[in-house]
Amino acid sequence: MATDERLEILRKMHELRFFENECDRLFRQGQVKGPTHLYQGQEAVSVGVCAALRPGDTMTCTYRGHGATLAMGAPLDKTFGEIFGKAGGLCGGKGGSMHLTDAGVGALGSNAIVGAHLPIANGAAFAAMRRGTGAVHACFFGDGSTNIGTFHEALNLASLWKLPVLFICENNLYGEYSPRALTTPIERLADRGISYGMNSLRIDGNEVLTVKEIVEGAAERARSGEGPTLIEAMTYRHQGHSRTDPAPYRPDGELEEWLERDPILLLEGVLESDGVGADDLTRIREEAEKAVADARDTALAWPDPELDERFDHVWAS
Amino acid sequence: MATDERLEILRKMHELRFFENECDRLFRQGQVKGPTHLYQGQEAVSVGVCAALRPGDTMTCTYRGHGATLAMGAPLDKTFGEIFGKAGGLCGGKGGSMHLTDAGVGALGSNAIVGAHLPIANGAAFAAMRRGTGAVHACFFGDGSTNIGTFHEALNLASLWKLPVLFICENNLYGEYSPRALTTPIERLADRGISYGMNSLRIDGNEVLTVKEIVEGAAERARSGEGPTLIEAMTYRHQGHSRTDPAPYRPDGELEEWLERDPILLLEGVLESDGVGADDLTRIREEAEKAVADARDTALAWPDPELDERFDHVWAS
Amino acid sequence: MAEVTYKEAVNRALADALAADPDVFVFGEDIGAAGGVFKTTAGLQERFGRDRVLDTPISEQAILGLALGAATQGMRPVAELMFADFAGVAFDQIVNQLAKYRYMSNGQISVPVTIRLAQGIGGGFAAQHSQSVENWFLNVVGLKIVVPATPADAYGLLRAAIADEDPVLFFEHKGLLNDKGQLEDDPQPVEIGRAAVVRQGSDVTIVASQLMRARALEAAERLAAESISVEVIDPVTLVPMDIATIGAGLERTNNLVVVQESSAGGSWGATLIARLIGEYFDSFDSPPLLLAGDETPIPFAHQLEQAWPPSADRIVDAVRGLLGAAAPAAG
Amino acid sequence: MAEVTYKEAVNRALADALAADPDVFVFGEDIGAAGGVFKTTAGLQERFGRDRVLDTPISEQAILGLALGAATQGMRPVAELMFADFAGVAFDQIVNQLAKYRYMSNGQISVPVTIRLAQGIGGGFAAQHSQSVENWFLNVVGLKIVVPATPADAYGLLRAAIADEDPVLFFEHKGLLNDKGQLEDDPQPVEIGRAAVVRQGSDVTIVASQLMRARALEAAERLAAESISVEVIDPVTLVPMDIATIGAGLERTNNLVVVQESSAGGSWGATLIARLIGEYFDSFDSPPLLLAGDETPIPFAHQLEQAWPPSADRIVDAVRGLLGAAAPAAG
Ligand SMILES: Cc1ncc(C[n+]2csc(CCOP(=O)(O)OP(=O)(O)O)c2C)c(N)n1
Ligand SMILES: Cc1ncc(C[n+]2csc(CCOP(=O)(O)OP(=O)(O)O)c2C)c(N)n1
Ligand SMILES: [Mg+2]
Ligand SMILES: [Mg+2]
Repeated sequence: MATDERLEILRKMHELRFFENECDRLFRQGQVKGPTHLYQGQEAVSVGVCAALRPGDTMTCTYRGHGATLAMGAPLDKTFGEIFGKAGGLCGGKGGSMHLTDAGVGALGSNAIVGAHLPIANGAAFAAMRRGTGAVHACFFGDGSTNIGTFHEALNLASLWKLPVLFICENNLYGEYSPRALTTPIERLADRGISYGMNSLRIDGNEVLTVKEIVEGAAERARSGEGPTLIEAMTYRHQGHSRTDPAPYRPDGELEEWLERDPILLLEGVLESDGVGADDLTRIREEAEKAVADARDTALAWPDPELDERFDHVWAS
Repeated sequence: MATDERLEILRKMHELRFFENECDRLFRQGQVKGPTHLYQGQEAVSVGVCAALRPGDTMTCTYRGHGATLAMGAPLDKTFGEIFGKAGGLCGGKGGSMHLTDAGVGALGSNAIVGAHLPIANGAAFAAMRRGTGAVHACFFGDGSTNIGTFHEALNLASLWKLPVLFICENNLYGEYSPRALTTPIERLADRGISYGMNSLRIDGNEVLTVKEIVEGAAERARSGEGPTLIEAMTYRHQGHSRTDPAPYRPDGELEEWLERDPILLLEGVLESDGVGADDLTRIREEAEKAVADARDTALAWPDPELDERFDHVWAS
Repeated sequence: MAEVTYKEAVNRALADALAADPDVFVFGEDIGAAGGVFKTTAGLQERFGRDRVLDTPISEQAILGLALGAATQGMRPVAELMFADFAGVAFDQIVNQLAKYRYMSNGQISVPVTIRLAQGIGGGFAAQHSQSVENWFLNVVGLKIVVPATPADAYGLLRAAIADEDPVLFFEHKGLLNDKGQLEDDPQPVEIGRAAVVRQGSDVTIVASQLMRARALEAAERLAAESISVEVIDPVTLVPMDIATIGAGLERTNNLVVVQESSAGGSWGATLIARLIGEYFDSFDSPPLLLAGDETPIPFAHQLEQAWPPSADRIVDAVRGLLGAAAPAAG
Repeated sequence: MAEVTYKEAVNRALADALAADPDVFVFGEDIGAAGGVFKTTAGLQERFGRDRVLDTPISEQAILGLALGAATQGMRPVAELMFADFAGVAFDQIVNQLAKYRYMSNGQISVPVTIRLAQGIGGGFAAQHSQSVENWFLNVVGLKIVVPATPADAYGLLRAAIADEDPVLFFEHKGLLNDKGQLEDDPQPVEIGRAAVVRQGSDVTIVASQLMRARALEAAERLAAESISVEVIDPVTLVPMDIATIGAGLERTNNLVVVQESSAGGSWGATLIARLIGEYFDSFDSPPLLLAGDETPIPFAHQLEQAWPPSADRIVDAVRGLLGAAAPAAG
């Protein structure tokens, strides 16, 4: 992979990180209402996956979906705008943090019902298959989501019909406040692919270049009609489940260990050892930081939706 | 196992068979209304499983549940009565063929929603575990039912909490008119236990003595706190899915092959080779046939429910 | 013009929609190779192939989610729930996903999904396979709800549903599948959201859909013999409800009876009455009456099941009572 | 007598029920170690142990099914659905299983299950986490539905729900969790099925529950300044609905406004109006009014969300309009 491409990947990861830091700050200041589920620490997964996609591919994700939506290419300002509930937000303020949609870039919606988008992902993939577009669909969900019925039904059907869908399980060790062992009798979630005869693997979700490479392979399989893949990407969320969660349930030292494997640091390390200069790395980071700050200011200045706008877009006809 | 016990098992299998043959006949004559899903050919599964249970154990099953309900010990006449919609039926005519309950013998209800009783089974097992009764719960369902969400959720929770429940998958090769391969991307459904770290096995479901022995072992594990078992019992239904289905989708010769492995013939063969005389076998068969005919006549003579009875038992209080 | 059954009308609508638009596909449990448990999809897979008429696993959530996802890409999925009661196992996909998808995206994404559901009492299917579940969805904004009673409506509304940009729940009544009626040789879509005045009358307006429509008509005939003139209106669509047509009927007769198969709580009948009483308060000479199914789950035994929903007898008695009571006030 | 929050009242009811009866157990997602996302179950696991206060996987169908199965054996499960909206993913277990289990068995089996569901608008949770979903269950016979608005009712009804032999859906309103009220030192169960007259008045009866109750009371205060005397009744239980108490109120005031948070279609408000107009036709001086949430999914943006359900302003305006319109007829 060319250095430029890798620098763009780094930039995207920085953008996601700064974006979430800003959300956190603004929420804590009470400037923004509603729940929020932040993504710091998991950036390598969605950035790596989406870097492996092509125009025309589609994506669905969860309420913890700021990262995946940005990684697909949604603009920073409109994404902020939606989370701020602004008229200029991606969804005119109707969706909010848990419901980001940018159809233009293939981001078909984040979903606040655990597991609900897995069957929907199949549908987008089915359409691509029927029309022979060669597109794939990337579907993000968490470890805890693998215990709900839709996971089972969706993976079964996807495998049966060889749908071009990539099931990306972001295993961040917790579902809300519950560690995996409290809810799930097996440790390796990729093993659940056996139930569906599905190509399945567990990967290091903090190594963005690995993620990209693995997903390129899986996408290639999917595009050529060989069916879906289940990818369990091991990662960690640096924050609590949502802004009201200080995460007291974490064992001592766990966060610190994962901070050492911060996906941004890991990529910077790779780039440095490949000869990229520290100033280049700093420049990328600062540019990203500024882009995020600018987008935030832009979006904050947008007007709130008019009250009557709440009646729009219930019906198409 | 003593010969007497095995003869009682044979008697039970005959009763189930004659019972279903009678249902078939009466339905075809239009004497009985409503759908019906017959069990001929699968008798070894429920008779074998229930022979391994103890008083106090409980059971749930599907709309194809005449057999399992009788195998638990529900009386022939009241079971007929329910299917005939009689006031004296197990459920006063409110339930019918798809909803047989005989709480007194631990038959907690057949269910007409595919998969819905698997979570319910967990609950009965949970109660036994909490109260330390040592009871287990046997939950019957079909191969096609392993594709619905409740299967996944129920097996996951059962394994996690080590519930004393036996998940008996009666793999009769079809879900309604669909052969397994049309709906399920793997052939060995017992492999689905891997997703839950659950003890799982596939067995010959037409060998009643094998079924009983295997289930005794699994029940013992469950009673001693080692958790649930998934048992895939390979078997075959001699009839179509329901009375309106002539089963045109069966490959030529398939039924004939399975008829050669009729579970009643198989058990009779074992008994014969163990020295049981043909006259004893005939006597058992004829007694069963008569018991079924008598029960049928008894039940047919019962009155229909009074119209006002339909308002009873909605509420407890 | 030809005589066809309700079932044939559904089948023909599916076939015509499949033939007319490559984006249409039809899928569900046992609907392909076997042609469906009620044979409404018979022959479609032979004609249109396994790519467009698909059998699925027993996975209602996966079925409806796939429909939604494919619709986001502009396809026009027609998903079947074999029995309407099974909507329970996929309820989230209908009420939290399908109904809200467009709105949450601020109109970026349309989801032109049609869900076909076979509902209703009468087959001895007992409590879990006999419900008319149209009312489960009334409090969820974003779904159109269609309840045809005749072959012509079944055909025309199914074509309209498939062509509609919004999600439509299309309820086929199991008790009507073999009913016969006329269908044009070149039948056209029927507009969603229009009630039909199916019998003229001046003394009382009865609103009744699906299985209850014929009972209302039967009651009307019998009442005519007593010189009571009954108007019968079939709402045909429950959401959006054609208040104008029904309100106009009420203004002609000043007496209203709503007859529905399901129980009263949270029903379309109750909703309709609450709305009409608000908007047409002065048009009522007598209290509006809601005749509904019993306040129990549906029992199995034949006689109990038959007794459960309103009968023509009950309708006749109710109208007599109503007009008897209303007469003094009107006189 | 002590001042407690609604949330504390729920917590205390659970603790008292657990202490009183070894067959009671409490379970759901993150309710144990973490004490629940709304902290209604805080401290219970420490006190009663992991055998009686259990964390579950994200498996709502498994949760409710387990409750039902354990109840068949005489246990008294209290299951939590973290957000009421999640009832969608386990709807079958509620409507086709729990509601019908007793009936289908002809009374052989009782299922004394309590399901706690946190519902309601106001937290900026958007379309899938803000609904008042009580109406989804109205057309399903066999479920009691309870909607407490005060700490005392929350305590007393939760105790009654857990003691009830029938399944009860117990809706906690997220917007009321931190509301304060008085609770007896030795609080007792409150009978399910009784409405409460919470303000006397003679000109109009407003029926309002949960979040709308305080808005109705606020409107009543403001209208009192205009010499309009408003009675406010909280139905408290939606099924069975206490028609007698509400009907008696209507007979005192002859004017009725029902205020509910959710949309109108298939709602308890519409059901109540349809029933009252049938039974108390001559008691209405003016058309009964249903004030309801907008006919849209619930939007996210703060102002849009605030505008969605009826406000005290809207109630005041509606009553003014109603009485203005009614006055000539009454005079
Ligand atoms: C059907 C449903 N049940 C429960 C919830 C509440 N809930 C939201 S997030 C969450 C945990 C999900 O964990 P995981 O899948 O691991 O994703 P993560 O939050 O770690 O990204 C839960 C239980 C929900 N939104 N939907
Ligand atoms: C949720 C749900 N979906 C669909 C059906 C319709 N249905 C009844 S039986 C059946 C096939 C079940 O097959 P299997 O589990 O193999 O059991 P078998 O009938 O072979 O005993 C189907 C699809 C149903 N009753 N419930
Ligand atoms: Mg997680
Ligand atoms: Mg089968």
